[in-house]
Amino acid sequence: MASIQPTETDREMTFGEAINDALDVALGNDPTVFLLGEDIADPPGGVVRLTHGLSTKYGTHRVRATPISEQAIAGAAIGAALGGLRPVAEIMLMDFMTLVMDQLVNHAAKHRYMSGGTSHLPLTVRTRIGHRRGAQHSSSYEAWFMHVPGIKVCAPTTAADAKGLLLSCIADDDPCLFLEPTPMVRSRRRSPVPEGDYRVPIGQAAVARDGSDVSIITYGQMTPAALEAAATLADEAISAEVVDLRSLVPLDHRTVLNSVAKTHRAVVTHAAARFAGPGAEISAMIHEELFGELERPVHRVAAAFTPVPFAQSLEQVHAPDASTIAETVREVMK
Amino acid sequence: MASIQPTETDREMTFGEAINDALDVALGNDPTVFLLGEDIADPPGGVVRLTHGLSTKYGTHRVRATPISEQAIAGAAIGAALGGLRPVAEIMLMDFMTLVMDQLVNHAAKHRYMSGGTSHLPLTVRTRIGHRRGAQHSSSYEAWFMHVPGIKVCAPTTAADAKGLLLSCIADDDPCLFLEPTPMVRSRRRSPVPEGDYRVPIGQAAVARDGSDVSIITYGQMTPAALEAAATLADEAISAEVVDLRSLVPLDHRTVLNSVAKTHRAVVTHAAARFAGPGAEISAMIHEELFGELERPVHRVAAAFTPVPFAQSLEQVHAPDASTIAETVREVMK
Amino acid sequence: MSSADVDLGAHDLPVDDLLNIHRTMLTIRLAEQRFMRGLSRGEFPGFYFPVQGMEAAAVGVIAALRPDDYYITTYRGIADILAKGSSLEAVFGELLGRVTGMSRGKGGTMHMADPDRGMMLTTGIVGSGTPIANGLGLSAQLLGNDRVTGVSFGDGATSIGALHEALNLASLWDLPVIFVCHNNLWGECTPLEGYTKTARLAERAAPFGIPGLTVDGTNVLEVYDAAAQAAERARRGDGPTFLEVVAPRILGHYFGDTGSYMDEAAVEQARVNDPVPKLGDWLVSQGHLGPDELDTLTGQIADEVEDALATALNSDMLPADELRTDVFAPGVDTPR
Amino acid sequence: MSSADVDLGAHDLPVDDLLNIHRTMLTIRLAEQRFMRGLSRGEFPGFYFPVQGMEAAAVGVIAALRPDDYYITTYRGIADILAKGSSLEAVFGELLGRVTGMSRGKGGTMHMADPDRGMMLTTGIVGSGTPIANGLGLSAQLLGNDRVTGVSFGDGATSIGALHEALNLASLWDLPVIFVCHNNLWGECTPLEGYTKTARLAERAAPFGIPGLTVDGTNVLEVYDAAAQAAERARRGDGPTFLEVVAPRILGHYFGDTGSYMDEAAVEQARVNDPVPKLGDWLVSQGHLGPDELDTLTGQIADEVEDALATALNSDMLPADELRTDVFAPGVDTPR
Ligand SMILES: Cc1ncc(C[n+]2csc(CCOP(=O)(O)OP(=O)(O)O)c2C)c(N)n1
Ligand SMILES: Cc1ncc(C[n+]2csc(CCOP(=O)(O)OP(=O)(O)O)c2C)c(N)n1
Ligand SMILES: [Mg+2]
Ligand SMILES: [Mg+2]
Repeated sequence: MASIQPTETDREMTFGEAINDALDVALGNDPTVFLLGEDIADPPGGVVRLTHGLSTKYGTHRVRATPISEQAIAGAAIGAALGGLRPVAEIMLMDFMTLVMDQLVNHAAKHRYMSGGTSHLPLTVRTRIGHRRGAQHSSSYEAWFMHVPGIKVCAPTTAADAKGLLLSCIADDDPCLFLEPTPMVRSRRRSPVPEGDYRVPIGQAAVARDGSDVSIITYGQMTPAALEAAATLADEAISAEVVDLRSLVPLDHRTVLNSVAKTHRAVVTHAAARFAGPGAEISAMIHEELFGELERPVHRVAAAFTPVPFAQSLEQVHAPDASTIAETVREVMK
Repeated sequence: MASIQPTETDREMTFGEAINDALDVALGNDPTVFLLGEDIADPPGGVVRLTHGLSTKYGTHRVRATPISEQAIAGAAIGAALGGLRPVAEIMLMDFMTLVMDQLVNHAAKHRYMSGGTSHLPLTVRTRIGHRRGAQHSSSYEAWFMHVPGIKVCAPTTAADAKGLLLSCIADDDPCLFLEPTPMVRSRRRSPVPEGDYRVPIGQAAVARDGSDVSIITYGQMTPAALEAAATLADEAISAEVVDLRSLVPLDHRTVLNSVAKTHRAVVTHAAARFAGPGAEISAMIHEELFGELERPVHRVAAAFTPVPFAQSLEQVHAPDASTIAETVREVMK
Repeated sequence: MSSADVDLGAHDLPVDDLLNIHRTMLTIRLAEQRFMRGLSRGEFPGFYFPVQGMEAAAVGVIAALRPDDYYITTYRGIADILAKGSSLEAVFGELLGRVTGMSRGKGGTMHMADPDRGMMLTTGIVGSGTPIANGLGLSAQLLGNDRVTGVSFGDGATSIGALHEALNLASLWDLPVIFVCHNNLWGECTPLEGYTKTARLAERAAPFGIPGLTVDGTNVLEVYDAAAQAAERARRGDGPTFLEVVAPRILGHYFGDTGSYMDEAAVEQARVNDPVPKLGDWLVSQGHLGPDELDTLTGQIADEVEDALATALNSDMLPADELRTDVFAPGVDTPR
Repeated sequence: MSSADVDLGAHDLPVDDLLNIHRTMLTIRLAEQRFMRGLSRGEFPGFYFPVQGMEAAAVGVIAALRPDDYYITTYRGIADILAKGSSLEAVFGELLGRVTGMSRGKGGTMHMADPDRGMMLTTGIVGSGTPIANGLGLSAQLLGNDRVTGVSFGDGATSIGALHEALNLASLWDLPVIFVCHNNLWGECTPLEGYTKTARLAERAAPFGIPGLTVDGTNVLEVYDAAAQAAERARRGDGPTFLEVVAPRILGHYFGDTGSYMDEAAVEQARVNDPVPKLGDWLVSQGHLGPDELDTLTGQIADEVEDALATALNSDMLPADELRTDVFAPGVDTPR
């Protein structure tokens, strides 16, 4: 399952097309793969059309639209995995994951351990984050799942990683949570994505931009902002390395620590709240592992500790962007 | 609402009796307070008898046994708070909180913000943690709630704090989560608890033991272990200060930082998993705020990243105890 | 076909009440049309869940309640909210995220609360309002007042577990709650028969011993009568009612959804049954309203709508320093 | 009163099957009694949820299933688990947290899984097994085999939302699932009438178009017949059944709970209807089993139980270095 580098056979795809393609490849290659979720069958093929065409191609027995019953969806995925299938469940938004915490945390994540390794659950849950539709449709709770032993968490940024990680999740023998940031899903930008059964290993970060002065650690929807900040800073002669974690569990400590050991300065940024967020673990880890090697304390640039506001005037300042990241990096470079 | 020091009118109580007393005082003083939860009415007055006698004293209209319907319980608490009451809901165990995440996170925690401050929810949810009954009855997910803007989190250790914090939660105008560690609830040890409407302010840590060499930061069920470790270490001429956080949200940064600024060394310990746990925030915060002032990196002593195992041989080594804490402190003192 | 030859049946509601009901329905219709026109024209950004076709379903229920009764609604809640007495300014303000919004713009489209009018909470989570309604009902019971709580939810919400927990608890405790199922025959892009075999959704209430009524949601008088009966039962202390109000969806799920997946004939039929002209025409046919009066009224309301929208558009959004307020009670030391 | 004069009715099950059913029920009874004796005497630490009185409810259902059918049970699952074919060694081992336990002691009392015998999962969360059962049913449907899935849950679990979501989905998809409600009339310390107004719990299935049967859970033959009918329906592809098996609780909720809050006369009546002697006596009265044979059998099983317990007690617990295994597949870099 080594990371395959994009090749001649790449195709230009949007993030959304890459997800659709991954599901298409999985359904095509493995008869035990099936999808379930609200409104995922044609029409409409998903409320944001990520599963468009798949029920037409593979049948509604394998691409199953469900009632609005998140607990039933998660439970059915667990049971189907127990029965030898590889379910890919869609929970429309992270905020609705609140409804499946019992199924996912108490049951899916703990099952391998509770069964002493005699049974396991190869299931994937896809969900969207960062939707920007007010307090109940926009939340980022990935930190919760990082804290749950037994579930892997992937948070891709690029179309290629979206495809490669999703295929890895589906082939994985453990429960995987796959996060799809709305800004990426909505983006019309295309980039090269390898054809076929392309896999990106779960648990490997990517250095999205090389740099030597400071490390910006991020994932998911914030990676583009981090890259934009790095580009701006380059003009100011600050060389920022951007580490795109891609997976939150397992977390690729090595890549993070290698980068910071080189730069001696780190900024961690995400769209989740700062307090007790993913960046807390990353900051603590860096400080603990590279004690005495840092020029400056790790800085966290994250969302305010508030529900996501609706008014644009507030929504705009709720989560970080390229300029707040750049500002913090300048601070750290002082 | 200043902290009242224990006085002549103290009564010796167990942790459980202190909770019962707090509920009794609240029901007695405020007609808008009522309790709801599974099996909380007499008999049996709660599965661990924490509400024993209260339905007999105040009536089953104010101490309401519910069906096994966690979502309905949480929802009823929210609605009753909207209607002008001060509900105190019991969710039997933290593991069952997984069933109320939508109600608590999407609705209770966000309501004040979403209503632009025109409406708020004075409600309390009590739940037990650290039950030691296998993977689905023993979990510590307090880190999740720390990451949810809009809900306060209290985690007392002593009988007096249990009473004082619970009364503060009930009187508070925001949703409060009140954690009751099973080891404390089961303990038959009695200690002085002030009579009457005793309040401990939410958001104030306590220095449970003074020391000068190292700070042990903890809360809830781990405080006794930290104190035991400190006592052992005293014999080795290591002076450990123990900070009992008591509240996780708001977190008393000042007391933590004052202690570590003095000792220059910190160990954070809890029974929740280490990775992305409460200690991650605390460690990150200490490193970020006291950069350059620490002799050694903050060490986290926490539960293994596994579901809680059943076999005693594993359960015993799953979470820290006095000896693993002491060991880590010795490490930090090197 | 026209709705002119409609027969809403006899009714003993005072004419003034009938006219008020009509005025509210027409206001909802015109406010919605105006707001969506603004969105299509790019006058302002936003998102919106249309209620066209369910004005009677909403207003019929709430007209049967008292002003001090409680209500909980959903993201598709504008009809409920205006019926419950919120001003157009407060609604538009919130839809546009302005300080003049009922929640100062912090809640927005899916989270309107107007506690002074008994509109206690709007949820964006399918089905989640129902357990909360029980709590409001319980507060009335414990405080010894006779307020009734209504909670509306879509047909799709009947697939949500929380609703069933709520029904059991409401039944057990005889709570003064009306569970109002706005059955528009669709949950997003999935038709009712695509997600359940239950023929009549009100049947779901039966095992809990809760009366389950099903009414034509395009006939506001039929809706009113059923709701009045449910409210009376609740106020008497006899407990909850499940009221299924069938009002087929006319537009897409959200503004921008063309509803291309919907059967055209069915949509056409729903248009014919459009409850707003149906009531207007009936009022005219009964002589309660002159044809000219209807036109005048329409113009008047359109002006009010325009004014309210202008007020909203002319008002500010909260300044950035309000980002961190309202998380907790004022003065609480909130994490960064 | 004695249960000797009991009439279980005529039955066309082969005598060998009847004797096997009885043997299983007796094994469950004796295993439970022995384990609880060990707990009371302090022979070993542990906790336990007794099944006394529901042996017929469990065994009657599972006897009507095939060995390769799936089952999901609860913390009160020992009868289901032994009926499904797990060994006494594997059960005792797990109850005692030993490596010889079916999950090597990691799961324990509330989390037994024996996938080789189709016992796929035990949940400690009330009601949570039901949506999972649907997934197993779906796997059979999609893989084109005709396995049936049974899932047992308590009467108290009918108050849980997830069950209703599961019923709707099972109905919609015609899943081969039997929802087995073990109605022992109590959820912990709360009696059935304390938490619902539903008179007959099987009624809950009706709105979903699912047949709801209620049977006397102390009569194993009645249970068997109903389960056989449900299994046949499921295997035919006609979908789920809700099977309410009424078997009043005889003991407390957990070992150590004296059940002081239970009505004594009702408990006494439940003892009279104890399904284990009832079946034994009936077998004797029918001439299928000599009275001596019953004694011999009892002694034999008691010995087996004793041996199995000894095996469990003599085996180790996992060493500390197994703490961190089995979180993920082997080789995954697990956080510390
Ligand atoms: C629990 C949950 N799941 C999914 C969604 C996404 N969603 C929003 S509206 C909707 C359809 C709801 O249908 P229905 O209840 O009939 O209400 P309607 O929109 O027709 O008024 C869905 C699935 C949600 N908001 N909440
Ligand atoms: C969701 C949930 N809430 C509460 C509990 C605590 N609890 C354990 S058993 C039980 C009673 C269950 O009653 P019932 O479903 O009738 O099963 P029985 O114990 O009678 O077999 C309760 C409330 C739980 N395990 N899960
Ligand atoms: Mg609908
Ligand atoms: Mg029971």
